[in-house]
Amino acid sequence: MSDTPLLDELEKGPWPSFVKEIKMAAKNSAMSQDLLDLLEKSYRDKIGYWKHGGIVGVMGYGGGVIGRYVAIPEQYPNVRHFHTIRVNQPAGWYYSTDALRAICDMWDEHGSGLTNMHGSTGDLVLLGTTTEELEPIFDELIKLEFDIGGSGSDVRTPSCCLGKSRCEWACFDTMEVCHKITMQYQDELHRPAFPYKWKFKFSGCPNDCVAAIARADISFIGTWRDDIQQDDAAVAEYAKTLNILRDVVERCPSRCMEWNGDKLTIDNDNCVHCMHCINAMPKALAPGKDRGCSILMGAKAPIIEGAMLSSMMIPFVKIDEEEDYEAVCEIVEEIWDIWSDEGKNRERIGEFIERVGKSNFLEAIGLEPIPEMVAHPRDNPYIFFEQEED
Amino acid sequence: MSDTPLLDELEKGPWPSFVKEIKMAAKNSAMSQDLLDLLEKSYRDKIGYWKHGGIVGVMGYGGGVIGRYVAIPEQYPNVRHFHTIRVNQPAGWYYSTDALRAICDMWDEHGSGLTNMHGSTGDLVLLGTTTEELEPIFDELIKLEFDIGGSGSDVRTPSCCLGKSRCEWACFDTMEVCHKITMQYQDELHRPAFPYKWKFKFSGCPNDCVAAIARADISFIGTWRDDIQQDDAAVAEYAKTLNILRDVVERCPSRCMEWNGDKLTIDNDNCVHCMHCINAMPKALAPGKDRGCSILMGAKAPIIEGAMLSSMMIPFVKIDEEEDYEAVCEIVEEIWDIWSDEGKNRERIGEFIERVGKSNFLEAIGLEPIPEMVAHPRDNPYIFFEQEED
Amino acid sequence: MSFERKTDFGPPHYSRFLPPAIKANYGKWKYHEIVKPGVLVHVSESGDKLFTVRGASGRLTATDKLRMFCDIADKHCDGFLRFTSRHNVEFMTTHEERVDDIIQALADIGHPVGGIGAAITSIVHTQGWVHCHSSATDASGVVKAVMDEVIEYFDGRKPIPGKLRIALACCLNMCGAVHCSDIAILGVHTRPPATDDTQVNKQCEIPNVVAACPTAAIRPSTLEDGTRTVEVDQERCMFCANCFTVCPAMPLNNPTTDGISLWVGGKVSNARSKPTFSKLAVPFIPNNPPRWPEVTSKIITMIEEWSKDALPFERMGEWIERIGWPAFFDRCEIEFTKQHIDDFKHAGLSYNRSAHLRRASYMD
Amino acid sequence: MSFERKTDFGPPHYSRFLPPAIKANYGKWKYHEIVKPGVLVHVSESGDKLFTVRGASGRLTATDKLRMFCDIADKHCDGFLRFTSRHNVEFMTTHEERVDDIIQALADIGHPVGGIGAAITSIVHTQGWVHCHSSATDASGVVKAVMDEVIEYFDGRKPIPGKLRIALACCLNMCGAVHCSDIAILGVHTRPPATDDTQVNKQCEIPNVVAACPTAAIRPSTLEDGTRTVEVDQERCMFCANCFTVCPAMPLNNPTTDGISLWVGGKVSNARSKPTFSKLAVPFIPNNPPRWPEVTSKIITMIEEWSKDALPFERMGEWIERIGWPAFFDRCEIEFTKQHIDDFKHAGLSYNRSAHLRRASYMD
Ligand code: SRM
Ligand code: SRM
Ligand code: SRM
Ligand code: SRM
Ligand code: SF4
Ligand code: SF4
Ligand code: SF4
Ligand code: SF4
Ligand code: SF4
Ligand code: SF4
Ligand code: SF4
Ligand code: SF4
Repeated sequence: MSDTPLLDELEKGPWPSFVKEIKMAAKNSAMSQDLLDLLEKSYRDKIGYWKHGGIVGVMGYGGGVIGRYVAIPEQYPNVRHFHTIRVNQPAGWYYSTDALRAICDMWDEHGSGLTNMHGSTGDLVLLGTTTEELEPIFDELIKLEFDIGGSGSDVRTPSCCLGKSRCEWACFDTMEVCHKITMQYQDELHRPAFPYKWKFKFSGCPNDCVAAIARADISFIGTWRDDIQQDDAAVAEYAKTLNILRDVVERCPSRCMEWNGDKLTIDNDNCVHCMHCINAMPKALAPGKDRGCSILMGAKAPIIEGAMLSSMMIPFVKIDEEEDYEAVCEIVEEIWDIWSDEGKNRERIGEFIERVGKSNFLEAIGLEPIPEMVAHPRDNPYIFFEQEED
Repeated sequence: MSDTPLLDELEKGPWPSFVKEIKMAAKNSAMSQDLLDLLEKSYRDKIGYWKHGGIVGVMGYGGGVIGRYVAIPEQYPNVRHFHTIRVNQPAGWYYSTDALRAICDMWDEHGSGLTNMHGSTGDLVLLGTTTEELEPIFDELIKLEFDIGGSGSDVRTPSCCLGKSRCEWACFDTMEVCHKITMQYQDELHRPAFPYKWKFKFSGCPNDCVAAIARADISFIGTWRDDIQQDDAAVAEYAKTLNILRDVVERCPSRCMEWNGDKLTIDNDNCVHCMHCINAMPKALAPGKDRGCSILMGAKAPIIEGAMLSSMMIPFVKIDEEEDYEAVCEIVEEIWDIWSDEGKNRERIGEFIERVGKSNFLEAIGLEPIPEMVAHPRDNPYIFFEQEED
Repeated sequence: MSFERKTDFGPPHYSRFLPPAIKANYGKWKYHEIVKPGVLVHVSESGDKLFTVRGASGRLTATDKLRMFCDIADKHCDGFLRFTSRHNVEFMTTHEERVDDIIQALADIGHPVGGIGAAITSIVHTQGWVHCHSSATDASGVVKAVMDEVIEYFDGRKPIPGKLRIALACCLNMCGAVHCSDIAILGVHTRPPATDDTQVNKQCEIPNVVAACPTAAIRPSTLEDGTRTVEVDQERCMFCANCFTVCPAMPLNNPTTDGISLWVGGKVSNARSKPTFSKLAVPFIPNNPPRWPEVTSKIITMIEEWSKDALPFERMGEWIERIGWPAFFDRCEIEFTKQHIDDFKHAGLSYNRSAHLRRASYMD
Repeated sequence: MSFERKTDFGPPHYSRFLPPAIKANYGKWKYHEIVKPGVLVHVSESGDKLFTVRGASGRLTATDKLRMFCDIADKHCDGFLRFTSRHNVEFMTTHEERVDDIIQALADIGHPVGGIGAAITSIVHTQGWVHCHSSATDASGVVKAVMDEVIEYFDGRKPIPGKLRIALACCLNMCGAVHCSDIAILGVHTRPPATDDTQVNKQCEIPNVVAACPTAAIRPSTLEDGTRTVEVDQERCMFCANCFTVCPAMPLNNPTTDGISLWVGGKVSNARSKPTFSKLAVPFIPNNPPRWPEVTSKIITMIEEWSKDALPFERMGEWIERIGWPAFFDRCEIEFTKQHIDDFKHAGLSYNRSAHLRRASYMD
């Protein structure tokens, strides 16, 4: 009889089975074998058996390794240590098979042979190794020209949608900006010195395929400022199969489209750049040609003050242009200074902004308040009037 | 030259002038004359000259009189006292001229001759008298069969829209229920014993002509549960002058109407009872015949926790029926008990509900939670699971 | 209670005051129509018709004026009249031909007729300098100044798309439903209380004063001579005057720094959109009696912009939701400032947490 | 830094890993089409076409499997491949005829193809019992159990109205964008920490622990023998485990009281409606490994109800907004309980503050 009857159940069925993966790795790795057996025990007991990680890492880096230890090392000695290494993925998660095979070889030698492709922040996650292996692994990574990602109170590994590489809607060069930022802030990425974590995410358009607005402290979301590009012949083609009135025009959030059965008219001044009509008719409509991005800030998971989405800070900037890019970096650094000075321990920037007040925050970083920054103006009368000399 | 050049400006113009009213009263009342002069001074100095009121009242009553004293009595001795008496208005603000003239006569004799018809809670407000006159005034009021309204931490004078008396849409008898409640809670109205004020308001339908949802601790709003009454011939008549598609169908919040240019179809299961279509076509549509009211709770002005609107507690009750009326009163009394025991000083019921949590509040008063009570379920995961024995 | 005197007898039953036609048709009304500006007709299932004429009121009314109203009611309305929830006065008759007589009689005593249907009706308001110690502006005077300017929207000479409700409260206590008005006029103080340290302990209960402050700006303190008083953290005070409400020794009234803020887009009815709060439009306009011209002109601009663009029935807030707040500020030529961004308890929920943006000046 | 060793060199530049057709058409894509389930074609301004095949992934991947992916990429895709933001694997080719070969090759190693367009794609998830100390449930196992059941919505056999994103996080830290998913599976603890008083002061910084609690349930305390520790107010604890994150001596994991909650109606994209949070659907389902049948069946019900009624493109949350929350609970046969009513900081804003109501069972 199998030692892992419960997990074996999860080898069945059409979806790729993680149990098969662990078994595959277990063929060459005692560590993965212990993981398998431990996981079976978890399935039996309905509880995890991992202890809090201590601080482990590679020399010169303050983050990038998540320490992990089993709670019952006597029974599962091979996962006594089971640390994770976060390897900074290439922008857009493209790989050559050469590079990927090299990482596999390295990992079979020094680790469990198990990975996450990828972690939810975006890193290439190498799952399970020992403290002793950390330095050798990093030595190998240097040779492979792969650096380590972020963890702790630092810049976390930035990530982006594939943008211009394969998407016609990318309004800025997400992969290039993501890479540039990653390179520029290597020190901040590798040496935690902030009140808490800081995540950069870049999506090429408001579809937000990297969920930047939901999970980045600073979210770059592509947009445009001229008219939607429109090909009337292609619209007519869609009209044959698509209910343009019901499924496009009536679903436009700003109700700025008209369809007379023949001709589609967009009141571009009132378009809120939601992407819906473009998504519905990709051959007929496209974002304008004058493209850039909006910058929003403050998304985070619930702990402590409740989950937040990023909120609008800079409605439009042409970040692909060097000058604008640098101006944005200056603002980012300014924000880091203020947050580092005045942020509380474990206070994300979104929480910080709410605590000090968005207007005060804007003032501190030198941005003018504009109505685009709010869903609506305040509805309570508790206004702090500034007391200039009368 | 006039002594009141600034106020005289406000005698001009088409809108009824309060200055004229004060001058009218001043003809017979030294108190009103002082008020006029004092107000001119306020207009000049851009500041009010009233002091906090002390506790004044009539014997046996803990509220209903707002004490008011001028800050500079030497200059304006006739408004040294300038108290307000809140007289409980008849439901619906209907008067016979006899009753009204009698009040006028009494007020000319014992007060300033100035009134507010009415105060924003609903009372007939007699504006300006002295402490000495209070008892005589009440003696007169007794004769006129007008009682005093609420003030302080008590039940405030209930008020209602005119309901069935003149409106085809009234879904319950607002005036009768308002009167009944007022009579039933005379003690609570006249003797402040709550943590803070408690306001009852009754509107016969969701148009809410007495703004109950915005300013009553408990808001009764009429509604119906069968189908909207529809007269197709009358709809056709409206179609001649009204753009039914744009102005009715497309403005229905639940989008549950259809108009094919000829026939109007309402999906009554999805109607949210907003009243819009009925308002737009009063001759063609009317609330159903199976009528009752929703009960909502917690509205208040901003101080302290921010303004609140009332929120849904009981979606439907046929309050005109004695049994239901009594059940509602029982709930109200139950709520008063809990709030009196556990409410903080100056904590309105809306603030209390938010502080203890709406679910706990519901549990305490014995109501089952239902999704109609919320705009949406919680979006944060901070759930208090109850710890029954495992 | 040990009184001989009658107490707790309550208001007279309304049935004593209902006109005969209403008594007869109570609960039997079938539909209504707007006959002309300020005049309604209600038709009963029985076929009876009741005409209502709505007269303007400044609310603050002398007994002599009430007697004039009574004269009209005696002459045309069987001796009955009523007031509305927005303080107008209504005269009802079953005789259509009396309608114009009533209108004329009201005109004769200076009360125009209107406020029904898609119109501006009278301004719900409060006491101001006439009666309240707490007021940051006057009430009746501002109302008069505004209504004089918008009278044509009341009496029907200028039609508007839907109902437009204006309300005024003279301080943050917001007596009246100011917080849910199409346009709200709100008196604001803009300086912290001028605490009279010698009086606090005499006139007020210090723990109540401390608890009264929404932003926790107040804490107990002791003077050098041992007198107990309170100290206000000036940075945290947002001038709500709640401390003054519980403690007369902490006045906020000030001739130069008190004034008016304007709010827009609130509503109460459930028609179409849900009831909603008014939002800040103009943070501060200094008091400028007797006619507050800056206040009236801003209000007129907002009404005109709404009125020329809104769809039928569309309330101010519904219109703004449709065109977007940036367009509202732009069209009404109101500057968007720091103060517009909420910083109270639920502030974060008012931030724009989307990439939805209209094209606008920021794009240049 | 005093290291000889190279540091801070960053990730390799992506350009090293782009397939030639992408390099040539970078920024020049014109439009795309869905060729068939799991297959996209992008057409460039130059006329070039690039076919993408999206393969399912369980995310937890052995190196040997990665090598199999590499084999496919070497054979059909010039030696390049990529992963998506939801952890699927993508193979790109300019040769349309290779598409089926790729699909077959993926099938051979157990990876179905799909997840494009109006489809369910793979579940963003976290570590669970495989790696994290904090987890209230497993991650990979629940994901596998759910995806096995909904595979036909992934591979296109069952078409659905729009995109449907499922995500899983094994504790309230919510690694991954669980809080904005059409359906979110969230591991929850339901009992307070079992504080080990002898260890708190040794392993943790007490002020940090106290500050960590969102509901201020934790306060410092001292045992009789003088040991400093913390005390948890059981009434205020809502089991978020944030104390455990900062202090290992306060574990919450528990075999019988840990489990799963389900959330619905969140979204990230700005398409049509604004991004929004997921809302509570099912507060608690006990862990039932290996296949969590109660979880999968509830999810299937929700998908089916949405799928049969939603309009094209309409996301789960948009659909619920249209039909109303009462109808959602009713149709999905989910009981509405105390727990569904928010009681955290902004709770009041989630109450129904209107008289808008649909006809429903409450009416009887
Ligand atoms: C590995 C990963 C989950 C995964 O399986 O993919 C992960 C794993 C952990 N996260 Fe996370 N987080 C991961 C992405 C996220 C994300 C998603 C994202 O980055 O896009 C979030 C939500 C977004 C955000 O940042 O708010 C996230 C929100 C958290 C939080 C809550 C932070 C907050 O401010 O609310 C914590 C708690 C903490 O920081 O102490 C946390 C803490 C943790 C820790 C370190 C547990 C702890 O308390 O020490 C987990 C280690 C698990 C382990 O043993 O491996 N993790 N974590 C993800 C990182 C992989 C990578 O580098 O690519
Ligand atoms: C007379 C009246 C205004 C008017 O001109 O119509 C009025 C006048 C005062 N109100 Fe009011 N309130 C009046 C209706 C309201 C309303 C409207 C309503 O009842 O529909 C509200 C908003 C709804 C609500 O209750 O929240 C209202 C909310 C307040 C508040 C804030 C309460 C809160 O919980 O936020 C206060 C402050 C307080 O209670 O200390 C207040 C306090 C006061 C005081 C007693 C001032 C004070 O702090 O002591 C005012 C006395 C003024 C004076 O000198 O005459 N008044 N007050 C209204 C009562 C007349 C009547 O009985 O008919
Ligand atoms: C007389 C009065 C009730 C009373 O007991 O005194 C009343 C009477 C009527 N209201 Fe009202 N409403 C009255 C205050 C209100 C209020 C309360 C307020 O303004 O403080 C509201 C809520 C306002 C808000 O939403 O902010 C109100 C919102 C409505 C609505 C909804 C309009 C909308 O589109 O939002 C209607 C329907 C309509 O007119 O289309 C309505 C309709 C009506 C009808 C047509 C009902 C009927 O069938 O008789 C009545 C006459 C119409 C009119 O005045 O245009 N009544 N009505 C009040 C007159 C006040 C005044 O002197 O101007
Ligand atoms: C490959 C990927 C980006 C990447 O860099 O990896 C991607 C690629 C595309 N997305 Fe996406 N999206 C990807 C994750 C996302 C995400 C993020 C997520 O799910 O965590 C979102 C936000 C989801 C949300 O709102 O919760 C996302 C929301 C969209 C939308 C908006 C759909 C909507 O109606 O809300 C579109 C437009 C559409 O499909 O109509 C879109 C459209 C597209 C297009 C058509 C863009 C294009 O022209 O190439 C791409 C293929 C369509 C497809 O998969 O259906 N993509 N897309 C991601 C594939 C994930 C996967 O393996 O399934
Ligand atoms: S976010 Fe926009 S640009 Fe980026 S992949 Fe998605 S659809 Fe394309
Ligand atoms: S992008 Fe969105 S808002 Fe703009 S026209 Fe298209 S559907 Fe309307
Ligand atoms: S609330 Fe409804 S029932 Fe009452 S007067 Fe207004 S429209 Fe008529
Ligand atoms: S009452 Fe409102 S929700 Fe109901 S059908 Fe009419 S417009 Fe629609
Ligand atoms: S709003 Fe303020 S100033 Fe005006 S009457 Fe009410 S409490 Fe007094
Ligand atoms: S005015 Fe308001 S905020 Fe300022 S101290 Fe007084 S109570 Fe506090
Ligand atoms: S969600 Fe919680 S349990 Fe799961 S990986 Fe993140 S921190 Fe660990
Ligand atoms: S589990 Fe959360 S709520 Fe409970 S004590 Fe710990 S930090 Fe506080």
